[in-house]
Formats: sequence, structure tokens, C-alpha cells
Amino acid sequence: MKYIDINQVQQRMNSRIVKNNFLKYIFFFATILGLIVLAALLIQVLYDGLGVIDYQFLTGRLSTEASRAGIMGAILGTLWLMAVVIPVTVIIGIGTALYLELYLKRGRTQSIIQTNISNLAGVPSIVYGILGLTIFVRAMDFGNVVLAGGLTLSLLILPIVVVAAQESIRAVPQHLSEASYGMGATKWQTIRRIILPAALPGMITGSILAISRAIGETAPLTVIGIPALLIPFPEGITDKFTALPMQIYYWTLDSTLVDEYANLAAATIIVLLLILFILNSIAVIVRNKFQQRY
Amino acid sequence: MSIKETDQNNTPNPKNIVYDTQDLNLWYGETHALKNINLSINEKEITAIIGPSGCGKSTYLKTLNRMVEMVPSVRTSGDIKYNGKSILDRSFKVEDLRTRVGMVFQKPNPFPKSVYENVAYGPKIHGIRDKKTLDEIVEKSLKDAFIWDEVKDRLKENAYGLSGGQQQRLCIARTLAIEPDVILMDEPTSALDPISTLKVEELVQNLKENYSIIIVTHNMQQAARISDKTAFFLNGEVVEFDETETLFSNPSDKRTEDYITGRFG
Amino acid sequence: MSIKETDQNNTPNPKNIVYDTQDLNLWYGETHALKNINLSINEKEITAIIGPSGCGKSTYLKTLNRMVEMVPSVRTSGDIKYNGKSILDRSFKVEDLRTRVGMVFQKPNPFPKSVYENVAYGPKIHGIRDKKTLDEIVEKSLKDAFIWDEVKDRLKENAYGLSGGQQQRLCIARTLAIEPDVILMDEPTSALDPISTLKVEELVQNLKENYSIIIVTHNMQQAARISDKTAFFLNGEVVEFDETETLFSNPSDKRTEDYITGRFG
Amino acid sequence: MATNSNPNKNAVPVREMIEKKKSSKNISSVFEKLVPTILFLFAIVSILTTIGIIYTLFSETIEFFKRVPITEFFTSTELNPLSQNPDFGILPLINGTILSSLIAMLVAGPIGIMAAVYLSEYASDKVRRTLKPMLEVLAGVPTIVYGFFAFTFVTPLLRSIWPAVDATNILSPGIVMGIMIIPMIASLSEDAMSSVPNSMREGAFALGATRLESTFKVVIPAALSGIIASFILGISRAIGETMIVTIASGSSKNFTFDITQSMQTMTAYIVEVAGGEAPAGSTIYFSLYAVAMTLFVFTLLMNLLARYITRKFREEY
Amino acid sequence: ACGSDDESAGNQNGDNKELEGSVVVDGSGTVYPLMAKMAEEYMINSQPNVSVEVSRSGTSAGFETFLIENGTDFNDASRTIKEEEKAKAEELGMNIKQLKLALDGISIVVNPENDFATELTEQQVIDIFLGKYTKWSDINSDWPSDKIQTYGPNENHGTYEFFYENILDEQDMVGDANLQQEYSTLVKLVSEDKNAIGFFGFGYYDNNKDKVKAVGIDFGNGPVKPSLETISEDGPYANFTRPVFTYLNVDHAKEKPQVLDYAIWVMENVNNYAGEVGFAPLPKEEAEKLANELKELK
Ligand SMILES: Nc1ncnc2c1ncn2[C@@H]1O[C@H](COP(=O)(O)OP(=O)(O)OP(=O)(O)O)[C@@H](O)[C@H]1O
Ligand SMILES: Nc1ncnc2c1ncn2[C@@H]1O[C@H](COP(=O)(O)OP(=O)(O)OP(=O)(O)O)[C@@H](O)[C@H]1O
Ligand SMILES: [Mg+2]
Ligand SMILES: [Mg+2]
Ligand SMILES: O=P([O-])([O-])[O-]
Repeated sequence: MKYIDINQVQQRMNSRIVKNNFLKYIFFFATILGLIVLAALLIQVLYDGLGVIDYQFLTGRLSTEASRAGIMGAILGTLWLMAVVIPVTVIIGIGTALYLELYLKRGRTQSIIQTNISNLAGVPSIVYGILGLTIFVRAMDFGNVVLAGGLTLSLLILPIVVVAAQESIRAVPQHLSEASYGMGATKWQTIRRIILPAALPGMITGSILAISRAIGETAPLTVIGIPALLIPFPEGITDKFTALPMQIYYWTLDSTLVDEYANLAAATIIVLLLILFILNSIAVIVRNKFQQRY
Repeated sequence: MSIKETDQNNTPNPKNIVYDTQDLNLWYGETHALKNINLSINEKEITAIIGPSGCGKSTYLKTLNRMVEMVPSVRTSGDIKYNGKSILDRSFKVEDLRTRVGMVFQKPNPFPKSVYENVAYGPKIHGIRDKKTLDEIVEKSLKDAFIWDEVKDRLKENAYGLSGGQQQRLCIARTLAIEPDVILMDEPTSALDPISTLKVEELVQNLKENYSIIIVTHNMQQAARISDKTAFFLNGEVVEFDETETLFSNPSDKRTEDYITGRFG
Repeated sequence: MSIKETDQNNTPNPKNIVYDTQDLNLWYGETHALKNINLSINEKEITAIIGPSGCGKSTYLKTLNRMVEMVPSVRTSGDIKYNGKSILDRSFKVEDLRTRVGMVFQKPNPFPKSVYENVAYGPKIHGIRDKKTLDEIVEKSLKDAFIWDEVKDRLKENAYGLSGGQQQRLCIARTLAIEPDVILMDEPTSALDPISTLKVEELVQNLKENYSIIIVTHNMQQAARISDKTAFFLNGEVVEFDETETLFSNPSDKRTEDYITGRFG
Repeated sequence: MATNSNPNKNAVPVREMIEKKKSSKNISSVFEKLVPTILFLFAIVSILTTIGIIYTLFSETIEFFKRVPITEFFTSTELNPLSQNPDFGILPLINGTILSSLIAMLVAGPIGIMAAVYLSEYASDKVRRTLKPMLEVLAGVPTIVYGFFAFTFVTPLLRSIWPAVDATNILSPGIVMGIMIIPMIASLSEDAMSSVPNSMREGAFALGATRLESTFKVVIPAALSGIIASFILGISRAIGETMIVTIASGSSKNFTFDITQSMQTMTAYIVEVAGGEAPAGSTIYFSLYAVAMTLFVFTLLMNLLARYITRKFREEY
Repeated sequence: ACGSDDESAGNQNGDNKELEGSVVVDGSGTVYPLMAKMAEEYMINSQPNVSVEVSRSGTSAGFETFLIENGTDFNDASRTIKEEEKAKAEELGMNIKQLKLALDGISIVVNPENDFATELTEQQVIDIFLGKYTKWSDINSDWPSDKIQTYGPNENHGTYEFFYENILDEQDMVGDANLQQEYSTLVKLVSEDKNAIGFFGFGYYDNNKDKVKAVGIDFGNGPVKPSLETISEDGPYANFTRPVFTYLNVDHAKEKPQVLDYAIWVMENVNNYAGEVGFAPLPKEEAEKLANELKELK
């Protein structure tokens, strides 16, 4: 008894194959759709902003007057933020990763901390803003200065740095540390001389990616409270500040009042994206150049 | 299971005993990996350990420098005396022990550093900072490991550029640099080609002048070729321990015979 | 290298030829995996393919339903005619071919679906929607694959709950459900225990009534037990192709003899 | 073990030197003990962060509920925090949040999964290796940039197609958030699909299935839990997204389902109220925490759910 | 930064002394453009080392951070201080001083495409915002029967409160009014909704004449449009005219010379900048009087 009618099957075959080939193009289009949007975004930003970028814009002070506004203050603000974020996250992040991977025994405590870290990675950035506002700005009374903003951003990216550092530690083959222990090295000596150097490229890559995330973060800063107009340059971590993303935020909002502000926002975006692009390129180079083959 | 080394212990023995294992038992969690091991290992001899896969050879070797502790679930009972001192005691400093007892692993595992830094690593961690002294140590160790001529012009190059056999001899040089008394070797030639293997074997035999060597090997011919004494492990027990010649020509246990004639394993 | 099947081709042959392979060559990138294969495979027979590991058995089998194309670097020359039609032509629809030619793999690979859905998968994609027809197909296929009794009460359960042997017979049932003409089997029993193996062998012999079966096997006893004809592959070439009885009792090539007597492979 | 067994072994008395150094090693052994303690303190920071978040949110939220009944907060559709007779119903915010996330997922879900199908099932190795990192660039663009894009490009574009759309609306930020989330869903789903063993596909092909059929009837069902988890993580991301909605959706607190209108999400409310530097002690100040707490709980539940699904329904092949 | 330099630093008289430190201003968004402009000019022309930072969380929100220990130095306000706010200051023992800066006219604006509602009576405006009309045709049957959509700043803003208290006479505004935090958003919304009618300060209208259209208001003597000429406390737009202020924390001014210096500079120069950003200037004497009062504090 034949259930399958081969003629029928053949008839249907064509339409099935056409469907497959057609959808293949749809799927391809879906894949590059994001890239098309990205291109649209870049074109728009370049179109609006490129004309604004000149020496005076990059080095000048903020102004309400679009024609003489500059973003040096925001650039310096971002740099000062990073002066807080980088040491804090790198030290605490790598320290945490070392502790979790190499000192803490597998077990309940370890899994609690691990779960905690992955949960922290999913907490919206605005909630970190509130934490920063409550703890750093108010309870510790730093005010809305670089230090408060930097610490807030540090907490925000800490989980990312920790996870990346953990992964690079795990990627160091066990037999290297065994060789070191086998020679009478202590744990810290082994970590310092064998594990850290081998894991470092991965840690650096992960940290750079996390830091570029921090550079673009806006929401926590809006909560901490950044003045809409702050002309002087920040000169230290106890100064008030503005930062590139905050400037983009204010200029975008005010673009309905003063049209040229939209161009200033776009120009600032170009600068921000350029910084991120450079950072990411460095991360890629570090990863490719120092990747160890064991 | 009684152990066949008793005869051995009773004969007059001109050599000092470097390791004395007494009723050693070891568990990985529930797995009873070593069962009532009793072994006395002599100074300046090559002791081979043979046996089928999973019989506990590596575990025993790693117990001798307490490397086995790196597995968190390990428990031991019994005792190992190194030069008369009990080493299983938690108060015994493992770093000290491991400085005296070097180890060479199955897969060559140089550090991802230069050839020079690989050899200087041990002396450095033990506090030797003087450049000239280090240079001398590196040269001497590389010479002792029969690899100086091959690498003397590439001391600054990464060790991963060396061939497998060179890497393994480099690892031996690295161990020699801290001048241990004992060298533990866990199948040091199993990842090497025949020519490299031969070179390493030759080196091992030369080293025995100054060092006590314990070598785990899958390769019975190798054990027969280079060792003075051989222990045959099976299922975590020592079935037989004797002069290598005796053990291979005239084994006293049926299972040893079956194993060395290739009937299982 | 000349092929020994020529005699065979000249004898009167009452059976139709289902697959006719002519001067087939296949490369994986630089690897020349199949070299000048010429083979005619008869309908409603069991043809076994034997040979040492890496000789190209699986590759040949996968060429017969063009599954080999999933490897991007594959190139072929020569021709394979399926029922007189050239299948290597890119214009030949592979889906069509594969509907006629079923395949059973070395490791059972049921879909992570229910037993029922596994068997119904093929008919469904080929457009059979009617619940009652599907039920009948599933039952018939499972019965033909000698597994109905074991699974009839757990049709809704996930196929991964079955034992390895059951999974393999399920995969055969899945293939039977689309009523192919030919069934290709790549070492279908090598992952199974002896009892399951026996059941599958028995099943295969029963299937030959309705299907042409080509089976790759490592197990020469199996080839001898169940096949009508056997091809011996070596290094990508067909060394000998003959009636199974002839090939095993009276091989005409020295290498075949060496292989079947266990001298290599 | 003090016996020096090899006295004349060397030109350089390494052994002696090591022994000598050992006696002066006390500092380093203190260090050895200190390091784990220091590292432990570092590891504690992440715990403290969690405690800090929960404590601040919780204590101030409790204070809020002393002033505004919890039932009113969660059931009222009126939100007028600044008026003389303030209303504190969170529903308009939850509504805005859900609508924007829903729009985002309607964009990111299908496109993300189609991209995953393409990358995992159709693309050659080389194409995948170039396209995937390019796609991931999308995830690295700061959200403020997306906000700018939504406000100055997507909204005008939408309005030219659909004039009913307001200058600030929930549709445009929803779409842009969706685009931002595409790489996340594509990447995670692709991972899930790629880990379906090839033998599954071969099984389907051998039955005459087209690639499409093997994908949708075998691969996707087998990878379903990973795909669902990626969706949930996408939703969680959308719920927590702030700048895009703050910029492009305005700050109306109307309870409406009209996506062409301005509405506020929980995150945007926090920006508005905190940006107004609400002074400690006022009801509106505490409302900040109550909203943030709700947001935190939402995203936490989503993340836990995603983890539960991946762990519980991990496919066994 | 408070209390760092006290009495010893306060005895300087020379006006040209180089000052430094920060001045923190928050409050009205309406006043923000004027204050930001002046802060910028002050730093360029007078005291380059003083940092004046200007935020704009709204009059009421600004008062909340002004009236606390170590609060802001100035709070811009688009309405006068309320009784309860004054009481709060007294409770804290804080001395504050009101500085009138300029005059603003609440501008009623519609979409530029709106060519019917170009003139409305004061009462019609009130009724629209009270929700008594829902469609334009409810006002005038010739007008389209589309739904009126009302816009305004939200309750953070003095402008809202002024409108609510002085124009609506404290009657509740229509429920579906679209109230926004940011004026920029508001302008955009009105400019893109052809049924929009909204209110905000004259400056925001003045800067966006191409995007929104002001409605002429009939206060009884024919329609009047807001302009720098009509806005004054006794002019034709007087009913919708209100003064804008900044409030100074006098204690801070005494402690921090830069705060006082800035306050004096502002009162001496405000009339030069008011017009530029869309405010009608104060009578000259009034500004001078305030400047002199401030100099007394030295
Ligand atoms: N880390 C571990 N955890 C649990 N069990 C282990 C561990 N390492 C080894 N074992 C078990 O202990 C037993 C002895 O292992 P060991 O590695 O010592 O064998 P071996 O003789 O060295 O074998 P081979 O020749 O394969 O290296 C085996 O049963 C093994 O499974
Ligand atoms: N995907 C591939 N890419 C490259 N070379 C391949 C691929 N698959 C198989 N080969 C090579 O083709 C040759 C034949 O392989 P094939 O799998 O057909 O052998 P086989 O006879 O089935 O062996 P076995 O008995 O081990 O299954 C081998 O040399 C193999 O290395
Ligand atoms: Mg071993
Ligand atoms: Mg094969
Ligand atoms: O910003 P306001 O002037 O309306 O308070």
C-alpha cells in the first residue's frame, strides 16, 4: 500500500524549493537590515555634524551660542570620568575574578557570588544612577562631581569586567600553573608570574569593551544631575562636569529651540563614536596580537 | 593484597631511601584511587612506575609532591616520608617540598615566555635576582638538559617556537634550575617522536648520577631500558615492586606477567 | 587500477540496476577521496561496502544522495545515474532524490520530538496533512521497522527516552515512512549493543523484499551475513566488487584477501 | 629535610642560595596570606552593590508606601506627581514600558530570529564571520545616539508616512530600541541553533527536507529554549532602556494605548524626576524609588526567567 | 564649596579683584536662556575664573533644592515665591532676596497651519484650557470640528503655576492636557500638531516663530499679540504678563564673594541681554535699585 504519491510529491517539490530560495533572501535581508539602519544613522550623523567639527569646536568652551560652542569641557569631563572608572573597575574587576576563579572553592558561596554578578549585569543602568545618587551624591555627600559619576559608572560596568576577566583566567591552561606549582612557587607567585600575564590580553580586551560602554552611558548621569550649562573645564575628580553623552542629550533636546543644536549634537556623536571606534580597534588589536597559542 | 617489595626491603641496601610510602590510601571523592601503597624509593636511582590506564600511576606521582591536593575532593590516609619527614601533614610547606622535588609533565608545558625566562623562572621565584648568577644557572641547566647547543642562540625567543622534544627538554632544564633532589616524570616522552624520546631517555639516564628519578611510563620497553627498579600498579594497588631486571624477566605475580607480556592493559 | 566488477556486469542480470556509477571522482578541497569509482547497484538487493577507515565508504554513500554537498569544498567528476537519470547534475533536485533514497546514519539521530512526530516528519513535509493517513503511515512504518510493539504505548514520548537500538530502528522507521526505493545505511549498527545489532540486521534482511539497500559496515561478519553483493574500498578506490559469497570465499585481489583475513585495516 | 644531599653538584650553589633566601621569606609569606583577603574585599564589592541597590530601593520604597497606598500605586491610571493634588498611579508608566518593549520585540524578535536563521543555517562560514561582528556593532552604539536618531530621523520619517504620529511618541523609540536589540537576539539565537548537532539536519535532509523545512521543523524546535531565553533577555533590555524613550517619547503621563502618542516609561520617569533634583523627603522623591524598585523587579524577574529556561530546558540530543 | 573663604576674604572692595569659585543656579526653565546667556557673558567678560553653572529643573523643583542646607546659590523663578516656600526658608534661618530680572508674556501658541484661531478672547483661552470646548467648532461653528489638543509645561514649572493660579484662577486644567518637562519638546509638539494650542514663556515663542504661531488675545480692547513692546506690567498684554525672578541666598552671597559679585553683575547687565532672549526689560531704575541694594551687602 502506497501512502506517498510520488507525482504529487514532485509537484509540491517545486514550490517548496522556491519558498526555500525566496526566504533565503528574506533572511539575508533581515540580517543586513540592522546594517542598513546603522548606515542610515551614520550618514545622518555625518551629514548633520561633519560641518560643525573644527578646531574651535573641539577645543572651545561650551556656549549657548551655537556658533561658538565647543566640547572640550565635555571631552575633559569624559576623560576625568575614565580616570576614575578605569583604575576602579580594572583593579576591583580583576581582583574579583582572581578571587572567584583561583581562591574561592567551588560551592555555595561561589555560586551565590557568580549568580549575583550575572544578575548585576542585567540591572538597568538607570538603577545604577539611582544608587549613585543615593550613595555617592547624597549619603557620602560628594555632590554631582566626577568622582560620584565615575564610581557610579564603575559599579555599572564592573560585572562585565569581572566576567571577561574570569573567562580569560579560565582560558589559561591548567598545566601552566601546575608547572609553576611544581617548581615550588606559591599561589600568588604563580598568579602574578604565570596566570596574570597569560590572561592579561583577554582582560585588557574585556576591560576596554566595558569601558567603551561606560563612555557612552547617559542614563545614570542624568539621574546624578549634570548642569545644562557648565562652561569651566573640570580640573579634577572633585569638580562638577559634563560629559560627551550628556552634551548630546541636552543639545538633542534643545534642537527644537535652536536648530543648530542638532548639528552640535551630531558633531558630538561623531566625536563619541570615533573614540569608541578607536577603543574597539585597540581591543581587537590586543586580542589578535597577544592571543597565546599554548 | 600483599606487596612484593618486602624481600627488597630486607636485603642490605647501600642507598638511602628518599621516599618512604606507608599504607597510603587516596580517594577522589568516592573513587578509591590508591589502596594501601607501600613503597620505598632509593636515592640516585631511576624508579619506573608502570600499569594500565587509570591504575593510579599519575595520582601516586602527584601525591609525592602533593600536587594532587589541587583536586579539591582529595582525601588521603597513611603516610609518605620524604628524607624521613612526613609530608602529608598539612603543616608541611608544600612550596618547600616542591622546591626539592621537581616535576616533568606528560605534555611539554613551557611557560609562554622566552627560553631564558622559562629556565630562570624557578630561581627567580626563590629570590635569586642577580643577573650574572641567573645567566650561569640558565646555561648550566640547559647544558645539563642536553639542549644548550640547540637553543643558545635563541634564548630570547618564545619557548613555543621549539619542537616538542626540545620543549620537553627545556621543561627538564627548568626543573634542574632549582636543583631538586628528586625529579618526578609523568610519561615524559609519550607526546614525543621516537628520536626526541631517545634523547630524553638518554638525558634521564645521565641525570640519575645526581638526582633521584621517578618515572611513570606506559611504555614497558622504556621502563626496561632505563630504570633500576620498577613498580607495577593495578587498580590503585602495587602488585609488584622489584629490580627492573627481575620484574621483567621473572615476575613473581601472575598479573604482572600477564601485563608485561601484553595479555591486557 | 582496474575494477573487478567487469565480469559481473557481463553475466546476465535479471535485476534492474538502480544506481550506476561511472568514473566517479570526488575531492574534499585537495583530498582526493574517491578515485574513478565504477559500480552498478541492483534493485532489491543488499549491497555491502567494506574497507578500512578513511577509504571513502561514507563519502561514496553520501554521494549517492548528494548529502556530501553539505561540505562546501567538495568537487566531483564523473556521473551517477539513479534509475537512468544523472543525479550529479546541479539541476537535479536533491530534495526529490532524497525522497526516493532514504538514509540511516551511524549514530541514531532521531529528532528531539515525540516518537510519532519523528516518523510523521517526512510525510508531513511532503504534504500529507490528513491525521488519519499520518496515523496509518506511522503505525505501518513502525511495524515494518519491528519496533511498533515496543513503542506503541509511548508514541507521544520524546524519542530520546528510547534505548540506542530502539532509536536506530526508529530512524529506520522514519526513513520507511516516506517510502523510498533505496535505503542507504552508514554503519547503522556500530553504535549498538549485540542484541540491538541483531535486531537491526534481521530488519534489514526483511526490508530487502521491498527496498534496495546499500550498507556500509566495518564489520565483515555482518557484510558476509546479510549482503548479496559486497564492494571492497581501499584508499578511495573500489578494489573488488562481487557476490558476497565469492568475495569472501575467493577474493580475486590480494589486498581484498589481506583485508578480510585481518592482515590490515 | 635539612640535609643537603648534593653538596658538590654545581658551580653555582643554587640550593644554598635558595635556602638562604627562604629564611628571609617571612614578608612574602605575610603577603601570601594577605592577597586572598584583599581579593576577597574586591569580590565583596559586587555583593555590596547588590545590597546597596536593594537596600536603597527598598527602604525608600517603604517610605513611599507610607504616604501613598500600595493599592493606589499599582491600580491607579492617574499619574500627576507634581500637581497640587498629586496622583501616584504607576500604571501609565507600566503601560508605556510594556508598549515600547512590545514594539521593540515586534521589530527585534522576527528580524533577530531571521538573521539568526540566516547566519546559522544559510550563510557560509566566511559570510558568517564577517556579518556577525558587523551586526554586533549595532549593540555597541551608545543609546543616546539611538535617541538622537529616533528623535531627529525616525520620527520625522514615520510622520511623513503616517501623519497621525506625534512629534514625540512611543512608536519611534520602540522601533529604534528593537533595532538596538536585534544583535542580542540574533547572536544568542544563533548560538542556540548552532549548537543543534548537524546530525539533526542531516536526518531531515535525508528525508528530502529543504533547508527551510529542516530549520523550522527541526532546528528551531530543538533550539527553542535558547531562542526563548534570548527573547526574554531582549525584553529585559527593552524594559530597562532609558535614553531612547526619554528623548523620543516625551513625558506625557496619559494612560493610553495609542502608540502614536507621547507616553512615559518607568525609566523616563526616573530621569524626569531625578533631573528635577527632587529633594530628599518629598513624596515625589520617594516615588522615584518606588518606580525604580518596580523596574528592578521587572528586569530581575526577566533575567532569572531567562536563566531558568536555559538551564531547565537545556536540550539533550 | 561653602564656608571656605569667610570674613577675611569678604573685606575686598576693588571691583576688579580676580575672583574664583563656583556659583550654582537652578530653577525656572523659562528664565534659563536669560540666565545661561548672562552666566556665559559674565565668565567671558568679567570673571573668567568663576564657574557659574546653570540648571533648569523648573521653578518649583528648583526651590526644593534652593531651600535646604548647602542648597543652590540662586533659584530662577517664573513666579513669586510661595508662602510655604518662604516659611521653609525662615525655618532654616535662611535669608533670601528676590531679584526681579525681566518681564515675560505668557504666549498662547498654535500650529502655523492653524489659520482660524488666530485671535481668541481671554475667556476663550481660559475655557479651552478648562476643557469647556473640546472641538474647535465648539468655539466658532466655521472652524473645523477637530478635537482641540492642549499643551503646556508640567507642574515642575512656574509657568504652569502662574497659568493655573493667575489665568485659570486655580480651576483644574483639562484632564488630557499634554504637559511636558522640556520646553523644547513642547515647542516641537505644538509645531507638529495642527490642532495644538499651548502656552509658554514669550522667549520660547520668540525663538521659534517659524515653528509656532502666537494667538492674538483680546483682553477687551481688541486682539494683542505678545511682543517686547506689548509685554509690560501696565501695557496692553498686562493680563498675561508676569515678572521673572531669581532668588539669591543672601547667606551664601555674604560667604562667597563670587556669588555676590555675580548677583550685582546680573542686575547691572540684565537689561542688555533680556531682549535678545525674548524678555521685556525692566524699567531702568528698578534694576539699578536692586543692584545698589546688593552692593550694600558687601
Ligand atoms: N581529578 C580527578 N577527580 C576524580 N577522579 C580522578 C581524578 N583524577 C584521576 N581520577 C581517577 O583516579 C584513578 C586513577 O587515575 P590516574 O590519573 O592516577 O591514572 P593513571 O594510571 O595515571 O592513568 P593514565 O595511564 O591514563 O594516565 C582513575 O580511576 C581516575 O578516573
Ligand atoms: N568533510 C570533510 N572534509 C575533508 N576531508 C574529508 C571530509 N570527510 C571525509 N574526508 C576525508 O575523506 C576521506 C574518506 O573519508 P570517509 O569518511 O568517506 O571514510 P570512511 O571510509 O567512511 O571511514 P570510516 O570507516 O572511518 O567512517 C578521508 O581521508 C577523510 O579524511
Ligand atoms: Mg596518568
Ligand atoms: Mg564513515
Ligand atoms: O520652567 P518654569 O519657568 O516654567 O518654572
